Amino acid sequence: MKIGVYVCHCGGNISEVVDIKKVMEFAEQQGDVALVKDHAHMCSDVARKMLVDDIKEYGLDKVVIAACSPQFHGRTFMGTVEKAGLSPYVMEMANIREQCSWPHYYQPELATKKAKDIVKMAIVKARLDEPLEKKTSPIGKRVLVIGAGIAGIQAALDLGDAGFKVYLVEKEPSIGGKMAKLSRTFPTEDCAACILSPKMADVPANPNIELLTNTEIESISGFLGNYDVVAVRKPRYVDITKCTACDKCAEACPVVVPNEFDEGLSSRKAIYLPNPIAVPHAYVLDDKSCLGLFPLACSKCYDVCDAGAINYDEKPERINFTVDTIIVATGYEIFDPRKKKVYEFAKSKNVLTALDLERLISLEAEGTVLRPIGRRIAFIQCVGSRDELVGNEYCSRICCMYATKLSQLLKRADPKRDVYVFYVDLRAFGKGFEEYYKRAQRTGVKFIRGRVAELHEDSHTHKVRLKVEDTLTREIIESEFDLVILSVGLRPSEGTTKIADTLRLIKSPGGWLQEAHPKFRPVDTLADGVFICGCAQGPKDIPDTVAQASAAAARAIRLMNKGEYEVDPITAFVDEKLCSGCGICAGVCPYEAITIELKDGKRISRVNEVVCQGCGACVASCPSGAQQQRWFMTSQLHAMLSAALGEEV
Amino acid sequence: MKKLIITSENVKFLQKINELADQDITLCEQCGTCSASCPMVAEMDITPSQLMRMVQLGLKEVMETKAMWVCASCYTCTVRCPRGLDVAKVAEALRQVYLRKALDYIEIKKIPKYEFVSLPQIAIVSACRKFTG
Amino acid sequence: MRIAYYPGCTLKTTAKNFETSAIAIAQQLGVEFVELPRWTCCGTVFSLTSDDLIHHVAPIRNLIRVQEMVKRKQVDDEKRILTLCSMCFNTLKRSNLRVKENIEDLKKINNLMYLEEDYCAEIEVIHLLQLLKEIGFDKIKAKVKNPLNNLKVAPYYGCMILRPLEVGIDDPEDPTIQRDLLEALGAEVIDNPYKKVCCGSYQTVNNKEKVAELAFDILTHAQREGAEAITTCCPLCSFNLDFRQKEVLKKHPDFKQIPVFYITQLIAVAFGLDNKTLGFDQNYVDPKLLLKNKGLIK
Amino acid sequence: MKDNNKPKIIAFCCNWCSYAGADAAGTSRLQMKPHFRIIRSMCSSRIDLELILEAFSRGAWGILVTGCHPGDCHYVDGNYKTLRRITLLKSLLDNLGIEPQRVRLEWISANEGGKFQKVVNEFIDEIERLGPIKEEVKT
Ligand SMILES: Cc1cc2nc3c(=O)[nH]c(=O)nc-3n(C[C@H](O)[C@H](O)[C@H](O)COP(=O)(O)OP(=O)(O)OC[C@H]3O[C@@H](n4cnc5c(N)ncnc54)[C@H](O)[C@@H]3O)c2cc1C
Ligand SMILES: Cc1cc2nc3c(=O)[nH]c(=O)nc-3n(C[C@H](O)[C@H](O)[C@H](O)COP(=O)(O)OP(=O)(O)OC[C@H]3O[C@@H](n4cnc5c(N)ncnc54)[C@H](O)[C@@H]3O)c2cc1C
Ligand code: SF4
Ligand code: SF4
Ligand code: SF4
Ligand code: SF4
Ligand code: SF4
Ligand code: SF4
Ligand code: SF4
Ligand code: SF4
Repeated sequence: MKIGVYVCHCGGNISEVVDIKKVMEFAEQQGDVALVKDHAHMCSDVARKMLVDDIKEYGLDKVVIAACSPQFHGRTFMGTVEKAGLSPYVMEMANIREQCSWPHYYQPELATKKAKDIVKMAIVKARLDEPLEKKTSPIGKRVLVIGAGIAGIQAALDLGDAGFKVYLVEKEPSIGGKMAKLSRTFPTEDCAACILSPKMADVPANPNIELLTNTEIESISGFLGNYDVVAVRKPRYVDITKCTACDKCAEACPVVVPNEFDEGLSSRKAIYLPNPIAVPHAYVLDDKSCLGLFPLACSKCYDVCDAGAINYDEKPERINFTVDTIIVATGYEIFDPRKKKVYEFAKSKNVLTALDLERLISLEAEGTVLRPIGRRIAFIQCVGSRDELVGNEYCSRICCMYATKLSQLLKRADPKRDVYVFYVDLRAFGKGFEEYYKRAQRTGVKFIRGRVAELHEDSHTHKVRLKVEDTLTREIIESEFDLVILSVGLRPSEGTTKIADTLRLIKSPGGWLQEAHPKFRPVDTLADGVFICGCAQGPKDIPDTVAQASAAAARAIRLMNKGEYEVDPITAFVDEKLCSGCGICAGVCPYEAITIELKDGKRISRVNEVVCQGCGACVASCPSGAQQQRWFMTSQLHAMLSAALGEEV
Repeated sequence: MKKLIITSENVKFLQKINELADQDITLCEQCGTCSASCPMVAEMDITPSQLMRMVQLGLKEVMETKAMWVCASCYTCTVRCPRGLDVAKVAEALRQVYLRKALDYIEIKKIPKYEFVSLPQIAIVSACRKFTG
Repeated sequence: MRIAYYPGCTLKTTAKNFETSAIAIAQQLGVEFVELPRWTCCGTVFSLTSDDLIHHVAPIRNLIRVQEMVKRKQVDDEKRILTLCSMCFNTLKRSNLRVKENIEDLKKINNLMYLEEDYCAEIEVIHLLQLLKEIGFDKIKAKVKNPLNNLKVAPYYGCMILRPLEVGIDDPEDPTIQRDLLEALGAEVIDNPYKKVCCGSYQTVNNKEKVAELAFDILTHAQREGAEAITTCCPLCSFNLDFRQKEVLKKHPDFKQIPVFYITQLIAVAFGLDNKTLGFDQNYVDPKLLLKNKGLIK
Repeated sequence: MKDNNKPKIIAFCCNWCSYAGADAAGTSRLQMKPHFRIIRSMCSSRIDLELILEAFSRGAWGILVTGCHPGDCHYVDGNYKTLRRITLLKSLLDNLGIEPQRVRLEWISANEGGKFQKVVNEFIDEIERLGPIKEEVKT
């Protein structure tokens, strides 16, 4: 074995403190060291060229660079030795600048002594380094996008336009998510359906997107570049390619049930169009409310369908496909205000959620008036948010602004109305939000700072009486309203929770999907190749949702575009002879990279090296010493300990 | 204009009430839920949320207010505070600070005899416990 | 079944009718109340300050009595003590919780007492309503001979069996236990939005005007929803809602008086028990007229 | 570290936060006592009982384990594992006759050079007071 040791002066940064010569002499005495050199600037082009030449000329198989921190120039020198034909993992840096010459500036003698130890630690580690190769793994251009709210739609369109194959899976019969229900959108007040429906229409028009509606994910296995997906398409009983949306079937259908798209405020038939801008624009038969399919109890819809689109015999269909990356865009649900008993929701005719109001306003714009809205209207903020009593400590981020929107829409529609917003803190932090808040104030909406403590709907008059403290004047207000709107907060949707379990994603407090880093990897997860966006990650408005969706698409493209990706070889591996199959290691791995498998009738641990991130936790946990990590072998750590403690190695 | 100066005296007062009430009053977000929930608030000179605010700032003037004495310990505020604070306990802590100086808030002697005859025992005992040192 | 029973001072005096009616209906359901020997006043309001242990001694001493009764095999229910008065319930339960959750406090309280055995913190404090629910409203329904048909009753809960959360026996914002019980008795139950609003409690001693005002709100709201009678399960609530109607009338001459029952009195009526034992004379607003009008008593 | 009168201390630093924190101390020229040697691991959760005992048996006087602050771990929750492991280990050391304060766990982030300096200097002082591990304990 031939080890080359290079000691850097760093233009004086090191050499003014550490006696370079002594360090070189010391290095020469160490076993296997074939060459010791110094240089004023090891990172300079000249020095790195020298290094490449030396490796070739002297046949060095290990290199120690005694210079700055590996955090600073580790990658530089790994690249250099790689250029000379060696594995980048046979290069060790001895950090004698940040951790020696600089912090021990006034103790040159002790610093020199310490530098020798540090160099020796690098030499003994290098001696045991194995020439690991950076591995690559192939990756294709197929993406699964789960959930087709505005987040999923945006991500799918970006990916499809960039030439990637997208499977867009939506559990409902139509795409669009919650945004399709909204009236107008703050702060610009564009009509939600008007800006959303062209985007929805783009989805089936995109040749790269395979849209699977009415479909749920059953299982996902595998890893980056190789995720096997099993999805189940629930029967729709209507052929979307044949249906002309003529509405004859619905006219004929005798079953009337609450319409979930209108939050139950209106009704629909058992066969129905999910919503006016539905994509695919086809009817769907709801087998839970239909009079009965097996055996067939009615068939009125079938009889009137001229297009022959109805097929009562449809069965659930299992669909298998493989993708390289996954984007989760499964969105939110509104907080169920029945859990906040003091607000007597569901008991009271005139207490509605903001989403109910969104539907009322949208329908009014379309010419349908489901119920009168009244003259005196109160909005109650922070319902189900910032409230330990219901277990949600977070701020839902959007309810201040949607209340600001809805209140002024009501006020502007009828300036004689008295509209109040009872808030705790008014959070108008986005671009154009404060200006929008000011506009609401100017319109005449009254903002009163106080959390409504209780309300009650009079059983005779149906007026809602509420109690609140104006915390700025300290007056207790007891007042009656025609309508009270609960500004409900957001909760992760049931689908989000389910997918988190399927993909084993980590959840942040509140149950939202946890990003890999809150600042620098906001749409990555700790599972390689799985990205998150929109309200599945946390409450947010449409602009932020769309920005995240495009970011998630870009992050996925970044991985897939090269056709292959590098896998760091410093992974864990198992010495099968020592492994007892106890499974402790599998339990500590944060990435579930370890499985216990049967081999020749014996239980042993197996590390999936594509999944392993190299933390070493499993190594520390293994009672048998069977689990090891490359480049951080126990033998290497022991050798470094000895060197550090001044033993002969 | 009053100058706002928080001295170590104020901090000590807050800490004392925190300790007695076993609460972290600093966490009150001044939402007013307690005040609007309180059945006695109309009788109070400051509202429960104001009382919390004064303690939060360590303003000892709170001891001169009537609110803590008017509080009926009904715990409505306690079960509704979104920050999980026990306002009723804070009121009790303030009463205790007063009563422990061997002071009484009401004079039992002044209550007419005929009242005593009809009043339930628990009313008398609790009033004594709440209002006398 | 014999269960240890803590009466508290008020049930021996101004709320005697609560006790007699409760004992009478319990008998019908096969439960015998075994009164604690040498019980002392519970203190009525638990000590709220963190450093005040001395006021927990009285409640804990009463719980030690239960321990002794269990050893002497005087009761069948070996883990529990029953209370009728909501305030006693709240005080005993709260003290009990404190020592259960805090071993140090338990030790200190045990050290504060000389003549007693140590309290082991294993007793549980329950309220009569909990016991009735446990026995089963179905079973209670089966005992009804005289269903309270057409009687429109609005239950009132007050504070002490609902709050704070760790002590309460029902949802503090929407309690239903009395409703379910009264429905089993055949009554028409009126939902009073003020069923959980405080009646002013001990402020009745020095501020009866305010208490009367609260009683006025509570009672008139119930009446507005159609109630002909109120039920309570606490002597203090009962006093404030019943006796303070005198004060209410002074300020609101148009106010129509409304009888206030202990829930146990109405159960007894439904069970067809002899109303002479139920102490209707101790109620301020005479309930007998209403019951007669409804054909429930003779 | 051959000087037998001076403490010999091994500092295990995780790659992402605390090693970078040590670098930050150096970059800021924060002066430290030199009687410690750093061994880098990817995550503090790699550090186990066996390594620490090995270090003691080879003559270390004290061991400093540093990791990212709770919630900041690059590997989700490695530092919680470390915390649990070190807590357990300290009770074990007590049984072995090694003072538990010879092992210290600290959370140091990449920009907390000042904290790294303070922790190291304090720890060296403390270990210097304790002196080397008694020979009989080592075996
Ligand atoms: C009352 C109200 C008013 C609002 N007003 C505004 C406004 O004016 N301006 C604004 O910017 N924002 C507004 N918002 C916020 C806006 O609704 C959200 O920002 C946006 O809808 C988030 O989109 P998303 O795609 O992340 O989630 P969603 O719209 O919830 O979409 C998620 C989709 O995923 C599907 N899905 C879920 N789970 C699964 C699964 N397991 N498998 C397959 N599919 C699944 C769902 O069916 C749904 O279609 C408002 C919100 C509310 C409640
Ligand atoms: C006091 C304060 C505290 C903050 N704390 C936090 C915090 O705790 N957490 C948080 O998330 N955010 C915080 N922020 C916000 C954070 O600083 C910004 O979000 C972030 O720095 C924005 O980065 P940027 O790249 O967009 O802009 P900048 O950091 O402004 O970068 C813009 C760059 O462009 C260069 N540039 C400008 N014009 C030209 C030109 N014509 N040609 C070439 N170059 C040009 C500039 O020189 C500059 O380098 C804080 C901000 C402030 C003011
Ligand atoms: S290699 Fe590092 S130590 Fe050497 S000159 Fe470059 S920066 Fe300085
Ligand atoms: S009748 Fe047939 S074509 Fe017309 S909407 Fe119904 S399913 Fe579609
Ligand atoms: S078969 Fe079902 S969906 Fe069709 S008309 Fe009859 S009830 Fe309606
Ligand atoms: S956005 Fe406003 S209403 Fe919504 S939780 Fe936050 S502060 Fe409350
Ligand atoms: S090194 Fe870490 S990521 Fe890799 S298998 Fe072990 S525990 Fe899992
Ligand atoms: S902990 Fe060690 S012995 Fe146990 S299964 Fe894992 S590798 Fe094998
Ligand atoms: S309810 Fe709680 S947080 Fe709100 S003002 Fe009262 S004490 Fe403060
Ligand atoms: S406990 Fe006191 S302050 Fe709180 S609501 Fe009841 S009376 Fe008001």
